This record gives sequence, C-alpha cells and structure tokens, in this order.
Amino acid sequence: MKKIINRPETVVDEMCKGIVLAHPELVLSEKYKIIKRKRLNKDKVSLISGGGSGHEPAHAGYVGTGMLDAAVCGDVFASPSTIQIYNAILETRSNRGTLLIIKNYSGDCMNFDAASEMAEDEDIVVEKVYVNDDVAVKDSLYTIGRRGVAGTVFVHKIAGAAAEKGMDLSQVKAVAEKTIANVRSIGFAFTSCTVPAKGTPIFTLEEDEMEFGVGIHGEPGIVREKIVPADELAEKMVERIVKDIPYQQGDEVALLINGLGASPVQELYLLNNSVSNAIAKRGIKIYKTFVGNYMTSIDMAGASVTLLRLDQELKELLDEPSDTPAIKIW
Amino acid sequence: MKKIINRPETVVDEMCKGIVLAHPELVLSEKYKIIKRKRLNKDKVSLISGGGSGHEPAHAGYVGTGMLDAAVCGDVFASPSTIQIYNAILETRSNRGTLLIIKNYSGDCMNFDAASEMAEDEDIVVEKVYVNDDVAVKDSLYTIGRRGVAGTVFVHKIAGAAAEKGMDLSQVKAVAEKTIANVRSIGFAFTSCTVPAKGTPIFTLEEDEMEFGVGIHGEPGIVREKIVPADELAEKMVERIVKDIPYQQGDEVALLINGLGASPVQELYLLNNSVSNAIAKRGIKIYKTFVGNYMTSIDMAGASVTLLRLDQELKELLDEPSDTPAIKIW
Amino acid sequence: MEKLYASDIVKIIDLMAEVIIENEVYFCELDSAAGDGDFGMSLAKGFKILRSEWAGLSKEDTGLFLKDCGMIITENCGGASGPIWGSAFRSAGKYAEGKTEITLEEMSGLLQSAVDGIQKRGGAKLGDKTLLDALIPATESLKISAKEGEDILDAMKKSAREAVEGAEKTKLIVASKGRASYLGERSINMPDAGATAIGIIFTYIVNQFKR
Amino acid sequence: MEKLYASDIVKIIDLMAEVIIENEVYFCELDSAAGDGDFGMSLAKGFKILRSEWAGLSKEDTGLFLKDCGMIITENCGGASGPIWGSAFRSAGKYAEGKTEITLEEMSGLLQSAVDGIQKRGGAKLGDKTLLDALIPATESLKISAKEGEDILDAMKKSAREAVEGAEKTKLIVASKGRASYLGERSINMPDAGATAIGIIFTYIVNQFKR
Ligand SMILES: Nc1ncnc2c1ncn2[C@@H]1O[C@H](COP(=O)(O)OP(=O)(O)O)[C@@H](O)[C@H]1O
Ligand SMILES: Nc1ncnc2c1ncn2[C@@H]1O[C@H](COP(=O)(O)OP(=O)(O)O)[C@@H](O)[C@H]1O
Ligand SMILES: [Mg+2]
Ligand SMILES: [Mg+2]
Ligand SMILES: [Mg+2]
Ligand SMILES: [Mg+2]
Repeated sequence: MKKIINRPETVVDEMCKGIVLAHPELVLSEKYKIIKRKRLNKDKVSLISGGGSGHEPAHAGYVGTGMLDAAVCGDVFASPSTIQIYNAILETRSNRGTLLIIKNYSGDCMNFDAASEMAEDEDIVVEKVYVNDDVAVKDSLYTIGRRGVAGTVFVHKIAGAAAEKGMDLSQVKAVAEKTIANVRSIGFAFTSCTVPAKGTPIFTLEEDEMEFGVGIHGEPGIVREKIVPADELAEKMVERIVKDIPYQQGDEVALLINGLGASPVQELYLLNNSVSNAIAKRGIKIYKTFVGNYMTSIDMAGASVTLLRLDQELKELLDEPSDTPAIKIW
Repeated sequence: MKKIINRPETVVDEMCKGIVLAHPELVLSEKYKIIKRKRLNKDKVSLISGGGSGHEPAHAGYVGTGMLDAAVCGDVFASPSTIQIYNAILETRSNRGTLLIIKNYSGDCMNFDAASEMAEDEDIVVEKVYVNDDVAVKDSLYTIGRRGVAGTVFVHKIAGAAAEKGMDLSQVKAVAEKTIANVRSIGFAFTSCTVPAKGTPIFTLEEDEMEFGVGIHGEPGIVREKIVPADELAEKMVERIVKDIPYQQGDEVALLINGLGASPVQELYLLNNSVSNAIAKRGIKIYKTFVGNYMTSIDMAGASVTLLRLDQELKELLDEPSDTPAIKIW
Repeated sequence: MEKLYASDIVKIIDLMAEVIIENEVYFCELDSAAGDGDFGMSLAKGFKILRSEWAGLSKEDTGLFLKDCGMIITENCGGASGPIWGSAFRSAGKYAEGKTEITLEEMSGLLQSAVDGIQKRGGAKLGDKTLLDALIPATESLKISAKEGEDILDAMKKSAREAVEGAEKTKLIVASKGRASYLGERSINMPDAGATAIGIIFTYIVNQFKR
Repeated sequence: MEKLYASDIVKIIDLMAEVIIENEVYFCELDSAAGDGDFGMSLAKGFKILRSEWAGLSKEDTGLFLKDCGMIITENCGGASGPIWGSAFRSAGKYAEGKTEITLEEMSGLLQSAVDGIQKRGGAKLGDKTLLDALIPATESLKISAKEGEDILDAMKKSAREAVEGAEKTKLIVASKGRASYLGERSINMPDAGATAIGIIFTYIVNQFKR
C-alpha cells in the first residue's frame, strides 16, 4: 500500500484537519468529526449528510452556502456512529428543522435513524431521505434496496438550494425526494481501492478486466468482464440508466461524470465526450455537466455516470448559487 | 495499461471535445487544438498558455474570466507545435498585446519562441514569461534551468487577474514575473505515469519506494528513496522550498497541494494538514490554500507542494474573481 | 456449573473483547469477500475503547454492565456494527437489569433479547445472511438445553457449535441485508463475516472460560 | 558514386521516414530512460504526415523539397522534436536552394546547415547530450572525406559510424539540455535518445540506399 499518510488510525482525523485548514469558512468538531459551516443560519432548514470516509470530497466538500450545513465523517467506509450524527443534529439545530440526507446502506440507515430518534426526544424536528441511485443493484423487496452513490451530490445541491431559499422542511424534503426519484447512476472499476487499515486491495482484477456496476466501497460489481473502449463503455452505462426510468425525446438532464479516485481528469473528460454522444443519440438534452472527482472510492481507478432528469424546478435549484469546496456556482 | 480511452491516437482530441462539452463557455478550434473563451475581450491583454497534454485540468481548465484566454494542447507530454501556438495568438489577438505563459522546457520554449517570432511578423505585440518553479532541479548556467510545474497555475491566476483589470501588457508581464520570482514547488511520485501511446509505465518503483523531486512528465526525480510518513515528507518538501528563497517570520504565502493524477483527494487533504503544520512551524503565514488536482502527470500517484510568497499586490490579484473550470473565486 | 455470576459475565465479555481485537485483520478479510472489508476494524474499535474504559464500568449488576458496554459500542463501533452490536448489548442489558447471577434459562433469554434488539434496529431475519444466522441457532440451542436441564457449560459448548454451523450455512444464502446484498448471486459460496465472527467468538469463549 | 541527384535525396528522406516510423516504440523507450518517453511518437507523427503528403511535394529542387519537409515536420512533430528537426530541414533546405544534385562537399555543407539550424533554435552545443553529439561528428566526418576526395557512399558509411559512436559517448555525459537535464548525475550511463536515433537512422540509410 502506497499512501500519503502517517498511520492508518489517524487518516480520517488528519484529513478532516486538512480540509478545514484549506477551507477556513468551515469548522471541525474534532471529537465527533463533524465538519460544519462557521456561520450557521438558524432561519433555514439544516441539512446534514455524511457516511463513511473515503469518498472525498464527499461529504465535507459540499458543506457551505447553498448546500449542506454539516457533514459527519465516519471511519473509512464505515458509517459514523449514532452519537456522532446525533451531535451533528444538535450542533446545527435551527428553527426550521433538520433534513438528513442518507445514502442507502444498512449501517448508515441504522445510525442515522437511531440518531434522529434521539434528536426527536429532544424535540428537534428531523426528516430523512434515503438516496438509492445505483442502477447496478436490483431493487427488490427482499434486499435492502439500491445503494446511494454519486447521485447524492445532486441531492445535496438541490435540497441545499431549496433550504437556502427559505423553503420549509417539508418542501425541502419534497425536492430532495423528487431528485432521488429522478437520479440514476452506474459505475465501473479498473482497479480495487485499498482501505488504509487493511493495506491491501479489496479485490484483484487482471490487466484486461473491469468490474462493471461497482459501488463506492470496493463492493464487487455486478459482473467482471473485459475492458472495452470508452465509447462502448459509455453506451453500456447510458443504456442501463435510461432503461431504468422512462425518458422522452427532448428530456433534459444534468450529467455527472464522476471519477472514483485514481482515474485522471484526462480520462474523465474523454469519457464525458463518449457519454455525451451516447446521450445525444437518444434525443436527450444535456442541461449541465459536471466532470471530476465528486464521490470517490478512495484510490479506485474507474468512474461512474449519473443522470438527473430535470424539470423546471430542479433546473432552477441546480442553477442557484453554491459556495462549497467542491461545487462553486454563481 | 488500463485507461478509459478508445485509442491512444485520439485521446487528446476526444478529451478536448469532452472539455468544451462540459464547459460551454469555452470553444475548441479542432484543427489546432486551441481551447479558448467563447467571448473574447479585445480590450484586455490576451493570455495564452499551453504545453503537452496530460496535465489536466491544466491548461484548458484555467481558460475563462480572470485567467487565460486560450490554452494550446499538444500531444501527451509533447509541446504543441509552433503552428498551433501561432494560431492561438492569431485567434485571440487583442488591442492590448499578448502574453505567453510558458513552462520552461526546451520543447515548449522553442515552439512558443518560434510562434511569437511568427506573430511579431504580423505586427502582433507578444511578450513571454517562462515559469521555472521546480526547486528539485538545480538552476545552473550549464543546463536549460529549472522546469515549470504546478506554480504555473498561480502565474495564470495572477497575470489573468491583472489582464482582466485592464493592466497594460508590460504591467501584466511584470506581475507574472514577480509571481515567477516568488513561486517554488517540489513534488514526489509513488508510481510512474503511463503515456497512452507507450502503454507501459515510464519507470518502476518498488512497493516501498518513491521518486523525490519528480517532474510532471514522468521524468525521474532527483533521488529514489524509501517512502516516509506524510509529516516527514511534508517537512522535507517545505524545507527544500524555504531554503530556496529567503523567508522572513510573518511572511505570507499561498499554498497549493497538487495531486499528480492518481492520488486521492483524501490523501491530498491529509498532506495539506502535514504541510500546513510544517509551514506554521517556520513562522510563515498561510494566506490561502488550494488542494486538488491542478497540474497532473496523467495517472501518476504522488503530489507536489507549491508556495507563492505574497506581497500586497499579489494577494489582491490572487483574490480577484475568476471563473474557469478549475478555479472559481468570487 | 449451575449459574453464572456477574463476575463470570464480566469474564465472558472480556474474552469476547480479546478474541475480537485479536481477529481484527481476519474479520476484515472475511468482510472483503462480499462486503467492504471494514468489519474487523469497526468491531475492534469499539471493543478496544470498551477495554480502555473497563476499570470504570459497574460490574455488580449484570444488566447495568451490559447496558454500559452497549453504550460504548454504540458510540464507538463504526459502520453497521455500531448499531447492531450496540443494540444487542443494550437490549440484553435491559433483560438482565438488576441480576447478579444468571441461570441457563436466563442466559437463553438474554441472548434472545440481543437477537430482538438486533432485529428491531436492522430489520433482518433468519436467512438474510447476517450474523443472526449464527446467533439465532445458538440461542435456540441454549433454550433446548435449558429445557433439558443441562449443565450450563455443556450448553454453551453446544450453542457455540450451533453458531459455527449456522455461519457455515450462510455460504449457501444469497445475501439480502448489508453490503453483501449488492452482490446478489455472486454472494453465494462466501460465508457472512458477522456470522462467522459469532462462531469464532463463541467458540473462543467456551474454550477459554474458567471461573 | 560522385554525386547525389535530387531523386537520391528524396530516396534518402524516404528511408529516413521509414526507419523513424518503424522505430517509433523503440525511440520512445530510449527517451524513457532519462526523458519523458515520447520522442519516438513525436518524431514519427511528423514523418507519417510527411509520407501522407509525399505525392504533393516538389521533388526536383532539393532545396525546396527539404524546406517543404521542414514545414511539415515543424507543424506536425510534437515536443522539442518539431522545432529541432523542422529547423534542421528548413536550414538544410535553404542551403540547397536551387540545387538538383549534390556533391560530397555540398552534402557536408548541407548537414552543417542542419546543425546550424538546430543550434540557432535550441542553443545546444557539442557535449550537451543532445542529438548534436551524433550529428556534429557525422558532419565533421563528411567534411574530412570531402577533403580527401572519397567516394560519397563510403563517406556516408563512415559518417554513420561516427554518428553511432557519438551517440554511444553520450552515455558518459551529464545532460544539460532537454528533459534529461533534470536528471543531473543520474543521466550518466543512459545514452541520449535523439543522438541514438541519429545513429540508427544514418546506419539504416547507408545500408538500404540504392540508386
Ligand atoms: N441489517 C442487519 N442486521 C443484522 N446484521 C447485519 C445487518 N446488516 C449487516 N449485518 C452484519 O454486519 C456485518 C458487516 O458489518 P460491518 O462491516 O461493520 O458493516 P458495513 O456493512 O457497514 O461495512 C455483516 O457481515 C452482517 O453480519
Ligand atoms: N536544445 C536542444 N537542442 C538539440 N536537441 C535537443 C535539444 N533538446 C532536446 N533535444 C533532443 O531532443 C530529444 C528529445 O526529443 P522529444 O522527446 O521529442 O522532446 P521533449 O524533451 O520535449 O519530450 C533529446 O533526446 C535530444 O536529443
Ligand atoms: Mg463499511
Ligand atoms: Mg515530451
Ligand atoms: Mg463492512
Ligand atoms: Mg521526450
């Protein structure tokens, strides 16, 4: 394992410090690893997200005007504890209630749910949404359901804009749920990631293999197969996504080409070219594109593609200003 | 070689298309691989940079309000040709002259120099600055001198702000040169990068080795040595930099923690923590910090540290708004 | 042996912490096959802190002791393991409130409460390829032993064997809870990490336990 | 052979393109040791385009022919190679302006012009560990042969041997120009890619050239 670290045990702590050093408009509660805005606004709905670390810039990179109020950082790939989340709710308590944006994993759900129960005991109004955008996972009654991946970033952006505009908790929750209903992602990996504490890759791929349908925690994908050229890969991914929710000619989408950590910007832009062509071919219009490392899987080589189907309201909220480390729009 | 590409020969073309698709405020001249602002301002000094591809988001990611007017994209790690650069000068011709921001490599210098000679034949006033911030390289009369690396980003930012404010060509050149005089960088690599056309890494390191003092083209560094913890690495790098130009207690700097392509954001923020501590220890104040992939070496794992010593003028120009794909300040 | 005293329970939890910490890396490996490889770390983290706060725990009332353990685990275990193991301990602690000794029947009731706590929090059931697939058979075995009036140590040994067997059987299940569920059919032939851990922990306890 | 006709020069440049394109990968490897591994690609790119535009080139006037080649190379070779090889060709083309045949003495003058063009553009001199360390000895050898009135083909063979030897000697030099200069002392024992290429190209030409 080659990593720029001191010791595996201190990775998350030191990283959190590095984040607030680079972004002095954010502040770190060291004990509970909560990264929050320095200036909180009591008169808007508070937005909290978080989860295991290793997805940087998620989620601390989305804390700031127009997006989140706090991100709770768990250990690498491990949900933050109930107590951490509970404290984040307390520390960002507002007069308009709190919305928790949760990626749909059993650990995250259990901890966020338990924390919200604790907060409700303190008379804090807490609502929750569960992001489950990964079309690689079959959504069935018998499983925990789809997992949340890069589409979460759009939920942060849109719910954040709604909250910043002064919408009520129920309205903010409603646009977050509308976003979740319309966002779909799929990813692939060329290499496994390496969790610092473990020190070795979670899985191994041959020189000509990829994992298709991979998650963001080194969970193996749906199928291991031969690497294909970018255009073909783009076709496969776009096809999976548009098969999942009905698209009409002329529908508009926001597109996110997300690097999983070790794939260079060069390849992400190249993939954007392939994916944009695959989308255009289907008569779908791209309203706005994001290319970069938005929701990573530590040092995994690979990428994911996210499409958010837009209506007028979502477009407007997407265009609202945001000033966070990882998304700046004005 | 595992890369998200179609064929090595088309990597740069497709990437350039992917960039302008994601950033519709930019436009691509396909024949000469020039990425420029859609709306050019004839009444400001034109700024052009460029070089080999493989450093994404550099340089196209710095085209936009407050920074460059055009970036010329060579093949991977190969300077753009004289003719490409000459055409970039023509396409962004303004009433206030043109400044070329050149990284100090023999290929780049020769091509940019020859292009400026051609442009001068057309009565375009062209000035040039050569960025040479890499302290890993001994600057001596007998060599081509130091090479330009991540510090170039600061030159783009500051010269760009000066041009946007309406300064004259000579003034813009002067602040660019002041920036060059005060900016120093040093990098290290945990892995080599792989040039698509070659398909195999340029060099190979053992599992416990790094190249210290590496450039951004897979040129081996000054010494191959054992990997050390992040704090120690930060000490080594900061020490090299501050030894190079005299620092006084209380001096202020802009800090850039730059990923070389495959090192995850997590590690870059962690390194920022270590480097910030090493800087603070020396009584130097950090005025502003940038952490991310700014000047990469394709898919190299590793990072560089850049310090720009600031005076009042540089601080003000650094804080000026910029709206480019890779740097947004307002 | 007829009963377990409060000090025996303390001893058992101590052994549990010991085996969990010793197996940190191995439990991570188990989770790598079908999960995300952090199970050992998440679990060990809480139990290490439990040990460092060991001296300050009230050890007379078994219920209070288990509840305190549960709080520490909830606060410090990462991932799914925090709420799962935390609610197991807290639920068992509630069952044992005020008790200073535990019969075999009570022992089975205590484990049943742990199972209930886990199910309340995580919604899994037998056959979902979670640690419940080891814990439920182990609990059932204790109940039968209690009915037949067996010796408590013998019963624990049987129960541990049931846990190991239950874990072994998870190989045949397609996971439906936790991260392994994303693998679908591909999770077959890989045992569940949590269930395997329960088998290992129970076996270690019955082998090492001495009053 | 006394003279080279315009068609011989065309043939020689054709062989040159051939050997450069064939050695694309190998020349990249040479550049990997101390440079950035793109030399073969950068060079081949221009010569491939040269070949694809081959039919349209004026081949009667050697000067014009070389200048045209130089323009294509300048436009299409990447990196340092574009200006270096481009100015070599353009400078040689200027020297040969109007010529339809070339004596050995003129041949040495032509190569000297190429050297001058390269030095004007890149500022390197003998011993800087660049392709000049092969090209200059090769040129000097031609000059001596011209003075001694040797056969032009024999002279070219000698010249090619000097190029190879010159390239070989670059191993001992600490690079001071081009990317290898960043290696400092570490560039010792690695030959310069450009110089090695000159040796290979010249050798290929003298072995393959037939009127
Ligand atoms: N809903 C659930 N109920 C009971 N046990 C569960 C549940 N989800 C997961 N588990 C158990 O937790 C183990 C994984 O724990 P851990 O690795 O800490 O969680 P995560 O999945 O968050 O990485 C699994 O092997 C399984 O036994
Ligand atoms: N200033 C110079 N003058 C002459 N030849 C040079 C000079 N700089 C570099 N070279 C030659 O160019 C070769 C490298 O070419 P290439 O790989 O295309 O350039 P780059 O260094 O831009 O990657 C070197 O091996 C050397 O022979
Ligand atoms: Mg986990
Ligand atoms: Mg090059
Ligand atoms: Mg796990
Ligand atoms: Mg080169």
